[in-house]
Amino acid sequence: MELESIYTDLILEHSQSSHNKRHLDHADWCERGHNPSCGDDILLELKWKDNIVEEAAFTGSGCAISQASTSMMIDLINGKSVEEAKHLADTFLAMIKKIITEDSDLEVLEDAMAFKNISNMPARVKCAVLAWHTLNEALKNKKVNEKI
Amino acid sequence: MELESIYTDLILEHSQSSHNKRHLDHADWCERGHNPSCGDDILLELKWKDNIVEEAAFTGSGCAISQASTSMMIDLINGKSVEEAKHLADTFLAMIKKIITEDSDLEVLEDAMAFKNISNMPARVKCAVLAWHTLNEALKNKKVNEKI
Amino acid sequence: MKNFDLNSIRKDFPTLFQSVNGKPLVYLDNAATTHKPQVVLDAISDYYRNFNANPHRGAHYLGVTATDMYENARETVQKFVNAKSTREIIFTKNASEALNLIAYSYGMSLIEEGDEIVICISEHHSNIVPWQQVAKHKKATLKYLYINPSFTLDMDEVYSKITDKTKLVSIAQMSNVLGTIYPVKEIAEYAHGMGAKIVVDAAQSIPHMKVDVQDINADFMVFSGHKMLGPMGIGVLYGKEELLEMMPPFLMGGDMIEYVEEQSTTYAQLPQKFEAGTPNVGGAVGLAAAIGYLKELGIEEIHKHERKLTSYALSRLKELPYVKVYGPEQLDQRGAVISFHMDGCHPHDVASIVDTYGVALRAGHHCAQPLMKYLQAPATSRVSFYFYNTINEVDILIDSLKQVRKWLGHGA
Amino acid sequence: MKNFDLNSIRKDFPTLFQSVNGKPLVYLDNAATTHKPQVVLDAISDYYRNFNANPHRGAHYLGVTATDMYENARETVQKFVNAKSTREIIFTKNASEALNLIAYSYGMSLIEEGDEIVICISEHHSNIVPWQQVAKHKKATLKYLYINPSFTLDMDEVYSKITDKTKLVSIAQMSNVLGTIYPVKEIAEYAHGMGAKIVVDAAQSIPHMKVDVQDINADFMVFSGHKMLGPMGIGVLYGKEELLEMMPPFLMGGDMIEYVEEQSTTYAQLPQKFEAGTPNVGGAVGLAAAIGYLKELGIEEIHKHERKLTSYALSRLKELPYVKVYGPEQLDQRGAVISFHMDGCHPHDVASIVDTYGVALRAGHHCAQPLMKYLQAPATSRVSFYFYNTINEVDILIDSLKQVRKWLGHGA
Ligand SMILES: Cc1ncc(COP(=O)(O)O)c(C=O)c1O
Ligand SMILES: Cc1ncc(COP(=O)(O)O)c(C=O)c1O
Repeated sequence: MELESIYTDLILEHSQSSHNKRHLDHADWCERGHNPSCGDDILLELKWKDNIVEEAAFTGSGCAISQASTSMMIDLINGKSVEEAKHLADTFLAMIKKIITEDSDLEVLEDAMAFKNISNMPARVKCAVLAWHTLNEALKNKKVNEKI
Repeated sequence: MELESIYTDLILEHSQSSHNKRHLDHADWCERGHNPSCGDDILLELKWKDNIVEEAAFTGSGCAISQASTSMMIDLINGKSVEEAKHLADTFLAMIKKIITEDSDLEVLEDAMAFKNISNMPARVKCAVLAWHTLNEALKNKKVNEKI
Repeated sequence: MKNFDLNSIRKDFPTLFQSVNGKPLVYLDNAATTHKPQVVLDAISDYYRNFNANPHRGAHYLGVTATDMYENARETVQKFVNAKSTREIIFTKNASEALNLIAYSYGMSLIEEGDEIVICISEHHSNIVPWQQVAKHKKATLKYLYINPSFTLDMDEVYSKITDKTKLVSIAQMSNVLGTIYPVKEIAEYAHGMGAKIVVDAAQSIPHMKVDVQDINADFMVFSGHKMLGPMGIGVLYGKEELLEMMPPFLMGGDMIEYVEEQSTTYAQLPQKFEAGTPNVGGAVGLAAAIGYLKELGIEEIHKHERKLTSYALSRLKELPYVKVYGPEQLDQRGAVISFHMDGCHPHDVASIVDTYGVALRAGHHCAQPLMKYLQAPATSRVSFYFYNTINEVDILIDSLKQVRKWLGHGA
Repeated sequence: MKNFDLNSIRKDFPTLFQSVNGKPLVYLDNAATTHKPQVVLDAISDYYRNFNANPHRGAHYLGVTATDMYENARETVQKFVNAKSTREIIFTKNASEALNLIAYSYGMSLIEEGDEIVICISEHHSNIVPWQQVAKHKKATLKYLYINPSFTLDMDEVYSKITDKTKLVSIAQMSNVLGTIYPVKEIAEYAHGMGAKIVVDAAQSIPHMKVDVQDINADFMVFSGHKMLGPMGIGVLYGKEELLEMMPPFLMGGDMIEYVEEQSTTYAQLPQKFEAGTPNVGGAVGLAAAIGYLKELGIEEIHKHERKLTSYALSRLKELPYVKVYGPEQLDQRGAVISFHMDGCHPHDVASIVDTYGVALRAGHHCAQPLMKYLQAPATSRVSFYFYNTINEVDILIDSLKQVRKWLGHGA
C-alpha cells in the first residue's frame, strides 16, 4: 500500500485546518458521531435555512483521516440543499465501498475524492466515513423532527 | 495389555457369585460408595461384634471389576478386627498404586491380589478400588460414631 | 463435491491410522468427538504461522488480517446454518457455553415466576442443568417431554406439555444416546403457537445433516466444533437478531463494550456484545475449514453412507440374541448413534474388552442420567459412526462384542 | 536452560519471518497476543493427529490418553504457578472468562449489600465490567485505586481505599497500558488484614515474570494462554481450594456434575465442578508446551533481555522531543509495555503509518477506557515487547516514528 495515496497534502491540510472546527452560535441541530472502537468522536452542528444547509461546523477529536474527512464534508455541504447533501453523503459512501468508481461520477465530492483509496487501509475506513454517516443521521432526524 | 491378567477366572467367578450380595438383617452400619462418572454404586452393610466385623454384605450394581472386588473384600474382612480390616484396605490401595509390589507383602489380600495388574487398565482402577474406599469410610465413620 | 471414495477420505484423517493395543484403531466414539482432517489442522497451523494477532484491536496488518479471518469464519458459519445475518452468530467455547449463555442471559432475565420451561427426557446434561438453575432462581417449572416405547416422541406429548405457560422449549435435534431425531420444526411451530421460544441443540445433528435455522424457525441453536471435524474450544450460538438484541450480555470484558466509565458501561453491537475477551481465532478458522470439508464432501453423501453403516450395524446387532438396542428401529427416525446393552455384560467391561481389540466405543450414562433412569438402564454401551467409518469396522465391532461375551464367561 | 541466543530463539517462531508491506515484520504488539513457537504448534497437531478424544468420558485408549494429557497439562500449570493442588487449577477459554467466573460465582453469591469491591483505575475492561455488574446487582460499591503522577500506586492510596467493608480487591499485576508492575503481594497482605480476598489478574505479568500464587498469597489469579506463547481459546483460573469449594458452579452441563435428576443436580469435585462441556484439550496441551518452552528458556533470562529492550526503547524515545511516555520511568517498576503519545500525531495515524514500515504496534484505548479518561488521553500508541524482539527492531521503530512525523506534515 502506498501511503502517499492516503496521507495526501490535501488531507493533511484539512486535518490541520480549523476553519470548520468550532461551535455554531445558534445551531438548529447537533448530531454526535463516534467510533467506540477507536475513540473518534465528533459533534456535527448544523444551521438550516428552509431546506438549505446554511452553515455547518464540528468539534471533537480523532485521527487525521476522520478530521480531514469531516472538514471536507462541511466545505462541501455548506449552502447545499438537504437533498443535495444527502446525495453527496450517499456518493461518498458508495465511493468507499467501490460501488461508484468512475472519477467523473465522483467529481461532485471535490476534495473528498481524496479518500478514494482508503479501502487500501481497511482499518481506517471507519475513520473516513464517520462524518458522512453522522450527516446522514442528522438529515434523517431533521426529517423525522419536521413531521412531528 | 493382556486381558487375561485382568478378566481372570477368579475375578469372573466373584463377579458372578452372589454369596455376598444381599441385605443384612440387622446391619450396624451402611455405607454407600459410588463412582458418579461410571455409575457404579454399592451399599456396603456391616455388623460389628465389639471390634470385629461379624458379617458384611453388599447390594448395588456395577461392572465385573467393581462387583468382584467388593465380593473379594467381603470374603476377606469377615471375622477380622477393625484394625485388620483397615490394614487390608490400605494394603489393597497401596498395591493398586504400586507402592507395595512384593507378592509376599500382598499375600494377606488373598483372592484380591488378582487386581494387581488393574493399573494396566487405567480407566478401571476406580472400579477396583470403590469397595475398599467405601470400607475405609465406614471404618472412619464407626470411629467417629463411637466417640459421640 | 468430492467423489465419496472412502479410502481417499480416510487418508484425510491421520488419527485413524494408528494401532491401539496392536490392533488397527476402530473409532466408534464420534458422538463424543470426531477426528480432524489434515486440512483443518493445516488451517489452524497456517493461521498461527502466518496471521496470528488479536482481532478487533489493531490497525496493523496482522491485526486486520486476523479480524478478517475471524469474521470470514463467522460468515462461513452463518451461511452453513442459513442465518439471516452474521450478527446472529456468536462464537463460544462449546455447545455447553452457548446453552449457558441462553440460560443466564435470556432465561435469568425473561423467564418469570410460574413460567414453564419444557425439555425432553433425553437431553444431554448441558441442556438440563442450566434450565434447572433458571427454574430454581426464577421459580419457574421445568417440565419433561417423555419418549414412547419406540424411543421416539409422540406429538401428543408435545401438545400436552407445551402450554400457554411455556416460555421456552429446549430440545436436542438428535439424541446422543438413542440416536433419535426429533421433529424440531414441528415442535417449533407448535411452541411458537403457544408463544414460547425454542432452543435447538444441534450438537449431534449438525455434523450429519443440514440444519437450516430459518427452515426450522429456531429462536436459538447451538453446536460444538469438535463434534464436526473442528478443533476443541470453539462452539456456536445462533440467535434471532431481535432476541439477541433484547438480551443482556453474559460474559463481560474486552471487546464486548462500547464505552466504559468507572461506574457504568454501554455494550457493543451484535455479535461482539456476547463475545468477551480475546476470541479463539484459531478455533474459528479451524471450524470454518471443517465446514468447508463437509460442504465439499456433501451432506447428502455423508448421510447416505452413515445410513448404510447404521442399517448394517443394526442388522448385525440383531443377530446377537443377548443384545438389546435402545433407539428407534426405523432409519428415517434416527442417526448413526446406537446404544445397546449386552446381557450379563456391564457396559464398562464391554468398553474395556473391545478396547483391547482396537475398538473405541463409549460406556456409561452419556451425560444423560435422567434418560438412563427413565430407561431403567444405569449405563449403556454406545457406538457412534461418522462418514469415515467402514462396513468392515462394523464387522470388527461385532466380532469384538462376541469376544466380550467369551471373556465374561458367557460363551460366544 | 537454553542459551539465550536470540537468533536461534527467533527461528523457533515461524510467524516472525514474514514481510508486511514489503518490509520485514517488526511485531511489537505482544501485550495483545504473542506468537507461538513451532513446538507449541507441533504439540497441538500431535495431540489431534495421535490422541484426540473427549476426556473424562471413555474407557477406550484414546479417551484415557486424552484425559491424561489434559490432566498433565493441568499439573504443568499447577507447578508453573506453584498452586498447592491441581484442584485449584480451572481451565477457561481466556482470562476474561476466568474473571467472569469469579464475578458470577463468588461475587454474586458472597458479595452483599454495602460491601466494597476495590479495583485499580488502570484495569483492563475484563477486570472492570464484571465488577460493575456485581456491584449493581448486589448493591455493593465499586471503588478505584488511583495512580500517582509517576504512574505508580502509592501504598497510602491502598491503605485509604481498602477498608473493613472491602470484600474483594481485584488488580492486574502489570498494567497492559502503562507497563506498571503493582505490588500485589503487599496489597494482598493489607487486603487480607482487612478481611478481603484478592484477585490477581496476571494476564500481562505471567508471560514475563515468575508468578507464585502462594508467595503472593493470592486468593484467585487469572491469565490467558495466548499472551504467553500458547494458543487462543485457553485460559486459567487459579483459586484457593477452600474458596472454590464454597463457591457455586458457574457454567453448567456435562462433566461438572455428579448426579443429575430431573429436577436437581449434585456437582462434581474440583476442578471438574467449574468445567462444563467438552474441554479444550488441544488448547491445554498447547499451553503446557508453551510453559515448557518458557521454563527451558528461563524466566530470568527473559526478564533480563526484555529489560534491556525496554531500557533502550525508553532512552531512544526520549530523544524524540515530541514523544510523551505514559508509564513509570524506573525499570524495576515496569514491564516491557510502553504507551506514548506523539505531539500532533493521532495514535491511529501512527499505527497505520508505521504499519507500512512493517511495524506492528497498537493504538487506541487498549481496553482501559477509565484509565485513558483519568490520564486525559483519548488514545495512546503502545509498543509491547517479548523476548524474541531485538534491539534492531527498536531502532526500526524509532525510525518509523520519525517517518510518521514527516507524513503528518511535522518535519522529522
Ligand atoms: C491486564 C489484562 N487483563 C485481562 C485481559 C483479558 O485477556 P483475554 O482477552 O485473553 O481474556 C488482558 C488482555 O487483553 C489484559 O491485558
Ligand atoms: C446433544 C448434546 N448436547 C450438548 C452437548 C455438549 O457439547 P460440548 O461438550 O461440546 O459442550 C453434547 C455433547 O457432549 C451433546 O451430545
